[in-house]
Amino acid sequence: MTTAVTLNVFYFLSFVAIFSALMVVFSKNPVHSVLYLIITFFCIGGHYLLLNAEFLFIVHIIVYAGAIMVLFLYVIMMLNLNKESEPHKSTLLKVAATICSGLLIIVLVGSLKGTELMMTQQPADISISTVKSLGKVMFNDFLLPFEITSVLLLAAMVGAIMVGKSETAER
Amino acid sequence: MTVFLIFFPLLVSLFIFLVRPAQAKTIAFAASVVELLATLYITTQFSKNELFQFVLDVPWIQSLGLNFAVGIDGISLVLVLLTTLLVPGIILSTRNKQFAKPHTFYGLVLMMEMALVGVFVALDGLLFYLFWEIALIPIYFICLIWGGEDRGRITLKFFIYTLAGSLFMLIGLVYLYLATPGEHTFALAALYEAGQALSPGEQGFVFWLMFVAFAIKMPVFPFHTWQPDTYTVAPTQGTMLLSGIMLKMGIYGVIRWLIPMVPAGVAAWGPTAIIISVIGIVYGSCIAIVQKDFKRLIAYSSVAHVGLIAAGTFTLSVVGLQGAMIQMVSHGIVVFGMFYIVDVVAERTKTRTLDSLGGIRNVAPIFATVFVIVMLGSVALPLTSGFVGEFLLINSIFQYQYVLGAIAGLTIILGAVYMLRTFQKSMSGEVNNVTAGFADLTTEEKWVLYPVVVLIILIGIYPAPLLELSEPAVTNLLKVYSNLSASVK
Amino acid sequence: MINNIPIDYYIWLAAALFTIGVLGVLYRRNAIIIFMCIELMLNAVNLVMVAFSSYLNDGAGQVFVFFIMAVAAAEVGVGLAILVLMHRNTKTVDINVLNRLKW
Amino acid sequence: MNALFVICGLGIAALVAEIVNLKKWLTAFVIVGLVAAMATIFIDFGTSTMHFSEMLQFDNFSLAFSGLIVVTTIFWFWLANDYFRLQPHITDRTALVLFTVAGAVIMASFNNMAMLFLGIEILSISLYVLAGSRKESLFSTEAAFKYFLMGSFATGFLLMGIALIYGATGAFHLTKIAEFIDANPAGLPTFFYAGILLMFIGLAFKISAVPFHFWAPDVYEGAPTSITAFMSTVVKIAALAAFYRVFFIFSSVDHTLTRVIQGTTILTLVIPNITAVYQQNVKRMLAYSSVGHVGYILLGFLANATESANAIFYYLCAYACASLTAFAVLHVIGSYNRSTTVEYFNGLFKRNPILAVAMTFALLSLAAIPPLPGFFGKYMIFAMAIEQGYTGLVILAIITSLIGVYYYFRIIIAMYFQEPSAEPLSLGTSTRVLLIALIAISLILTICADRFVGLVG
Amino acid sequence: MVGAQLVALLIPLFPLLGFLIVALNVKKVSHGFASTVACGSVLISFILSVFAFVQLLGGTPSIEVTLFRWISAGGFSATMSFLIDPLSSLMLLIITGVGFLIHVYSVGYMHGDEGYNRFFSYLNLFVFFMLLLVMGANYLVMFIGWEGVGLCSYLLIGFWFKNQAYNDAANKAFIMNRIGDLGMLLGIILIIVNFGSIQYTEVFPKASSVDAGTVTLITMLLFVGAMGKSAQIPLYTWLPDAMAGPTPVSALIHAATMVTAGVYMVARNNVLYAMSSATLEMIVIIGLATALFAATIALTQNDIKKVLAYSTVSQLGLMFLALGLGAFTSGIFHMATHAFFKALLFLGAGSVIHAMHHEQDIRKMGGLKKYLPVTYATFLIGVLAISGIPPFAGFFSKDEILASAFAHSKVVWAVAVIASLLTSFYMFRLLFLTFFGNTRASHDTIHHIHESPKSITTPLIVLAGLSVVGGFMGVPEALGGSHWLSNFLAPVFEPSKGLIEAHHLSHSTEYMLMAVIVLLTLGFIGFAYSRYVSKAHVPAAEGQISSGLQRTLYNKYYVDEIYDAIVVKPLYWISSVFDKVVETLGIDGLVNASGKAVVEGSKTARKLQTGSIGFYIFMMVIGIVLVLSAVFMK
Repeated sequence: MTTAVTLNVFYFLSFVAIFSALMVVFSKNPVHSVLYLIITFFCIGGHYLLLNAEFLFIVHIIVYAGAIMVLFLYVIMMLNLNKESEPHKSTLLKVAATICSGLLIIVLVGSLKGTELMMTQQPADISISTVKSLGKVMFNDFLLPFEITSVLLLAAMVGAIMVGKSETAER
Repeated sequence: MTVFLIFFPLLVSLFIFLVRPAQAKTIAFAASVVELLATLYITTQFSKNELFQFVLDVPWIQSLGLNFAVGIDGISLVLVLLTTLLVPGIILSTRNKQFAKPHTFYGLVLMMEMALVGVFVALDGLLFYLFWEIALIPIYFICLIWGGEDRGRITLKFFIYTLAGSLFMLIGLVYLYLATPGEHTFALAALYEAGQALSPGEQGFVFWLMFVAFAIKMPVFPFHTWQPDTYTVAPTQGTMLLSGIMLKMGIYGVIRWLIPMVPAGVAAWGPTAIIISVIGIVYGSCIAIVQKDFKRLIAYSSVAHVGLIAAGTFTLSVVGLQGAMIQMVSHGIVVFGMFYIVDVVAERTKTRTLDSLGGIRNVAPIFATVFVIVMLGSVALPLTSGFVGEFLLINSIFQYQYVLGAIAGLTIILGAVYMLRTFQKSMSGEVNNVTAGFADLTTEEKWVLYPVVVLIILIGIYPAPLLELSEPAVTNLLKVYSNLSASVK
Repeated sequence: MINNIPIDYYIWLAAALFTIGVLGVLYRRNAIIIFMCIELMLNAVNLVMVAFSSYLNDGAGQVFVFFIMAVAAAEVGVGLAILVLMHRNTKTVDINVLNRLKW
Repeated sequence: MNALFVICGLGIAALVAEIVNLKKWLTAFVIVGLVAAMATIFIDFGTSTMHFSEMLQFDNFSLAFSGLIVVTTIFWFWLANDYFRLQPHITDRTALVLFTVAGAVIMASFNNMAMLFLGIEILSISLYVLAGSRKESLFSTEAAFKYFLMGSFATGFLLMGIALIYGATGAFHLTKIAEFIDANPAGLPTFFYAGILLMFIGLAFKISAVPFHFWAPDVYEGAPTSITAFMSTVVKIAALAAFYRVFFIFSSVDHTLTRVIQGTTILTLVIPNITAVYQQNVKRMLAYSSVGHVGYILLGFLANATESANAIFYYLCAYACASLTAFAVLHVIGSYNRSTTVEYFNGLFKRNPILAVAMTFALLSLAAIPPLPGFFGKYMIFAMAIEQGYTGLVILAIITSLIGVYYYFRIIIAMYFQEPSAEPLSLGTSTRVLLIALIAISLILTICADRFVGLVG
Repeated sequence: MVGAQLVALLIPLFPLLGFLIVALNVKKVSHGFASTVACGSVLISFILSVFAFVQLLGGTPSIEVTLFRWISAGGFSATMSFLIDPLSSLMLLIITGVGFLIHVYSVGYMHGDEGYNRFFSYLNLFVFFMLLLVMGANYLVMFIGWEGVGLCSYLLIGFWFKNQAYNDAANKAFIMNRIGDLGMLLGIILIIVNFGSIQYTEVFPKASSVDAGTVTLITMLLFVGAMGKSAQIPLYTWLPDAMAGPTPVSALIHAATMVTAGVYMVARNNVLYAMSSATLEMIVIIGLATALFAATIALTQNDIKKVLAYSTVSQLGLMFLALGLGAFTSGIFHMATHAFFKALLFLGAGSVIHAMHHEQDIRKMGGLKKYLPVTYATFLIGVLAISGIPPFAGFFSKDEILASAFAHSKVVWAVAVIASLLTSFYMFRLLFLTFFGNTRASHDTIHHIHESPKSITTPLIVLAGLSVVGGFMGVPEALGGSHWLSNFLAPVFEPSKGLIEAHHLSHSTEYMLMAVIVLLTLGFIGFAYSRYVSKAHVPAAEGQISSGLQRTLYNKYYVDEIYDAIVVKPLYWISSVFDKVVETLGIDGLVNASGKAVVEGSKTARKLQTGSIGFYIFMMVIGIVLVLSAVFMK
């Protein structure tokens, strides 16, 4: 694809991502928020593709759109919050919130300068983001984190069970 | 030997804490007597012309430059003598009073003795600071557990107030410590050296950091407000420890850890110190005049006296320092006697309000006579210990500056005013229903008070030995001072 | 073809998403939405991470993203469990109901 | 390294114990295991090794801190044993605690941002659950929820920070980042600094530095007392270790960071100490005080990042010892009467002298009264700060610690001065022994201070 | 010589021993034993003093002993050392002699008092300190005595301590003396500063080397001490109140010995005083003023002892006048004679009071001479002596003073004469009201009146004798005498001779003066006789004093009230201000306020912890923004 096209794609994706992200925040109905969030995730996935991280794209879609968001939906259904159940928040707070985050983005963007100083890149090779190379990195350098993640997940599992399980069984 | 002086009381107190023997008092008393004997032995072995003797210097926490360095020179010895002399009396002064948890009480008293001796013999800055603080803990608990009403608030005020001061002193010490050349150390000599090297400005800074601590401890006006309340609520023994010995820590700190340490600072700010001390003299005496509570009155009189001592010390003359030394001893003994008398009165009449007393002379002549003598010691009548000190002190202040000397001299008059008033209100006149059944001194009380009387008169007539004990140390100290201040100028 | 999109674009985009996430956290009182916004923030991080990794030709960044995803999943698991527990106790997911612990 | 394996193994073993039904032996077994871990640390001590392609670095620093963490955990198991006895899910809880410890060890020894991240997450996720582990109590739940929500929020910033730093330096390894910084001191992009600050935010949350501390008092109060004890000792140590490891590298590069840390330090010194004064609930008061202590440690780090490791380590030793003692007493009080307000300490000296004395030691040490270890800790930090010319901050710190004395001594006054409000509590032998042991340790810390100060090197 | 030194040591030692023996067994020993020991010890030291006196007459210039080093610090060092030269030996004789008589007197006077032993122990202690005062070879030893006698006077004034009024008097005496003592102490210190020593023998020779201004300051300060001790304006008010003590005390301490310490001190330092004319002028003025002032007050007093007290003050005024004029010998001379007759008068008064069962108001007396012949006779002699009727003791000494006054300036002379005339008037007023006319006492008192026992009368008689012949130790050349006393004291006053211009009156002038004074005196006596015997006028009771002047005099010019208003009240006021305001609200208030501030701060600060997650996160984000904005601050 030509530069122009990629750029347009980029703009499109970014626009949709930001728009739906905003909708996540502002839509009254939680279910809608979830759906908007899923859209955002897809857009981000799109960006991954633009960045030649196809494998990551796949994982991303599976994990987020496939697992996490489903979990959210599930909980929402379970606690049936799928209505404008949220009590109204005072406008003052809303204004304050907006101002705060406005300031935040200003300082963020302001402080994210200086990319020109980044190390000059050798010609891009697509290979780094292939499953093979990623696997290499993962299982050579990042072996220990990988293992430790298992502990993490185990802990999370135990914890979740502990929290979820009702006491009465034991008593 | 010095080490024995420090750790013997500690061990005994631990023994009393843990084993909780029935005869806590007896054991504590015996221990304190042993301590006294040990000190006397040291005094006999002490050679007047050398400076530090019985020195021990072993590293403790090198990473902090903290060594366990202790030693005794004339100045220390006099104060250690005072301490070890008073503590047995303090233990005896409980008389037949039944404390809750006696072992805790006597244990704390001995621990206090340990800390006080430590303060007077420490030759390492941080060690000195440690003992200085450790001394605070037992006295705090003595006052908190066995004190009078509202003690919770008052003792906390006392603790925080003094702690505040000493933390500033800590900054000062660290400041000097970091100024020590080469491998940092808290050794006395090194700190002197470091202090000497500092610029006058820095020295003034350090001076105030440390002076505040000492001033609060003494306490001199206007850092004294913790003192009357604390003296009043503390149990008599606590008050004796506070006024008899702890107060001297402040003066000692000035003499040993301030004057030679930051000569230029002292030269620059000493006059200010003298002035506030002199103000304190008049101020304390005046307030003492209108006090209703016997104990509180003595507390304020103590403010006045210590003001005089402080002023004399800062004249930086041999006369002044010697006067301070002798007056510390004298004041320790006198004030001990005074508080003991207060305690006797309070215990028998269940009140300390002067107006409700009176006529005790009729029923307890011996007691009254003892009171008179102690009182004379306090108003510095010649041939009592008080006179020697006050004469030298006023002498030094007057030589330093005529007007200040004259004002400081007012203590002679005002002291007479409030003391005679006290005596008249409590002892003279007709007996009333409060004092009617006042029993005269018991044998045990005589055993405490007679030595006090004897000492007051003895020191008053023949103070030479004590003076000679500290003279070389003092002279040397001032020589160091003058050299340093000269070298800075 | 990556190189013709400046890295700054990605950083700005990520910053925007991140801030929107923060905004959501500040803006909403519904615990679930807040969770989702936090997830959004994490995704912003992922995005910038991937961008960097491909601009630096370094796989480590992408691997790191895997870990973030895994952790995010775990976190959501536990988090939702706690949320359910809370809902069981208070019958609501409004965060401002939870202010018994204060002062 | 081995210690880490041992601990993870123990965690899994604890889960297995559920199946093979060894519950009653579990605690003992765990303690033995932890002792073993301690032993391995002893053996490794003095060596400095990288593991798994420089993911973990076990130098004296990490070994010392891991050791401190493990020992603290051992004592914690001792004081909290009834937390397991009285409630269900022994095995799960034990396992979670052990995983937390594993996370803590990782945080003390990571050399790679990924490990830092994972360590923090293991620790946090387990803690979220533990904090909420008294499910019948709404406070517990609320604590868990608050902790979780704000924790994951902070994680976002941490990750953003990591990402930016990665972008700037192209590395996750602390060592590589350090090299990179040395290599081109001038050419560091702005967003690299932003990354540092974002990471600072993330970690400041973990060490509960003001203004990122708001969760701490609430969570500490809401969580079961024993878990609070765990959080305010083990977790805090780990967090501070991680904090030190990260910013030790960045301390050289950049002045915005020092400025920020200065501000945080001042706030962290003032606000919690002031707030603690008015607390009636001792548990909550201790929570504030533990936030306050972070201020002093930050001061030390600020004064001299490279040298302060020793001071911070000793400070943490003293702090851990003291607060374990305090929480042990608190635990006893709390377990007898459901609340822990000051009134419940009234006349404790007359009722249970041992408790009162132990508490006194703890409080005096926390208030930095000589000769207790707390004093030496503060002293070292102050000395360093003065040496670096932070005299003003030191004076502030002194004032705050005086305020500290004020609130600590309210308890002492209650214990010694107030009249007993209740019957003496009956103490188990193990509690007595524990208290005496802790007092002994605090004395050892004083007398052999040199041994501990030198450890980190 | 060694013998002499031993004597010098023993003189103060015996009274001390006597004190210790009695005091330590005050409860155990019998009254008889106590009094014996007391009198005995004083008697012995009297004999010893006589011995020392003889030694001096035998040509020994002076006796010096040094016991031990007392206080020493740095360069300064004070020794415990004694010096007996003519001056001090004269004092010794008076103190021990008169002291002994008064001891004997007390045996009878204090008979049956519960504090009998205590009384004698105090008396002995007093004698001891008094001896230290006069024998001290340096200022500090003198200061010991100086303060010691103050203490004893305090103890003895408040001897009957059940009566708080007496205690007040005692406190007043002690504190006023203390004021003087402070001045004295400072003076001594100043001497140390300038002379580097406090030994008389070292100070006086150097005197010329010190500049006059300093000497003036020194002498002024020392004189402040004298004011206090010797009851001069403005510090005299304690003396009349001091009459609260038993009469022997008044006689010994407040007439014969202690109050003359000031005179002794000035005479002792004659060199220094001679050097500073300013001080001398001041002394003249103060002495003169005191003499007149006290005399006028004495005119209207009705308490027999009060009258004597004021006359004492006035006589002391005369002595200081003499000293101020540089006539040191005359001052000492008058002091000696005054010791005799004033002691006599007090003891006589004591005898009257004793007889009247402690009635002291002369308005309730009268016509006593037939009941108390001995007392009357001796009292009469005393009165004649004090009035300066030749050839009684007072005549010579007073005449000398007036003569030198005349030589100095007519005005001074005139005032002094007035004072002495007034003296004779009120003394005779006292005499007449007490012993003449018909008695005004109630019947049962009359019933019990009887002459006092031997132990009381004997001392009276002896003192009467002394008052008659005492004057002959200093008969001036004018009357063909050789003035033995001045020759005897000459070595002491030698150094100051040169410094003061000696003015000599021609004998004719002297005769003239004497005649004038004696005649005037007789005139006043006549006036008194006509008023109080012929007209039998009796002073009115408090209520109906007619003229304002009289009331003023009767109330002693309201001086006590004035002092109370300008010194005492302000002191208490400022003290309570310190206590209530400065202390409580000011300093301590500040301290407590800081504590309060922290608590209040905490109350507000905890509001920050609202408990709502939303708020927390808000704060966090604000924090974050701030932190990140740090990036731009480079």
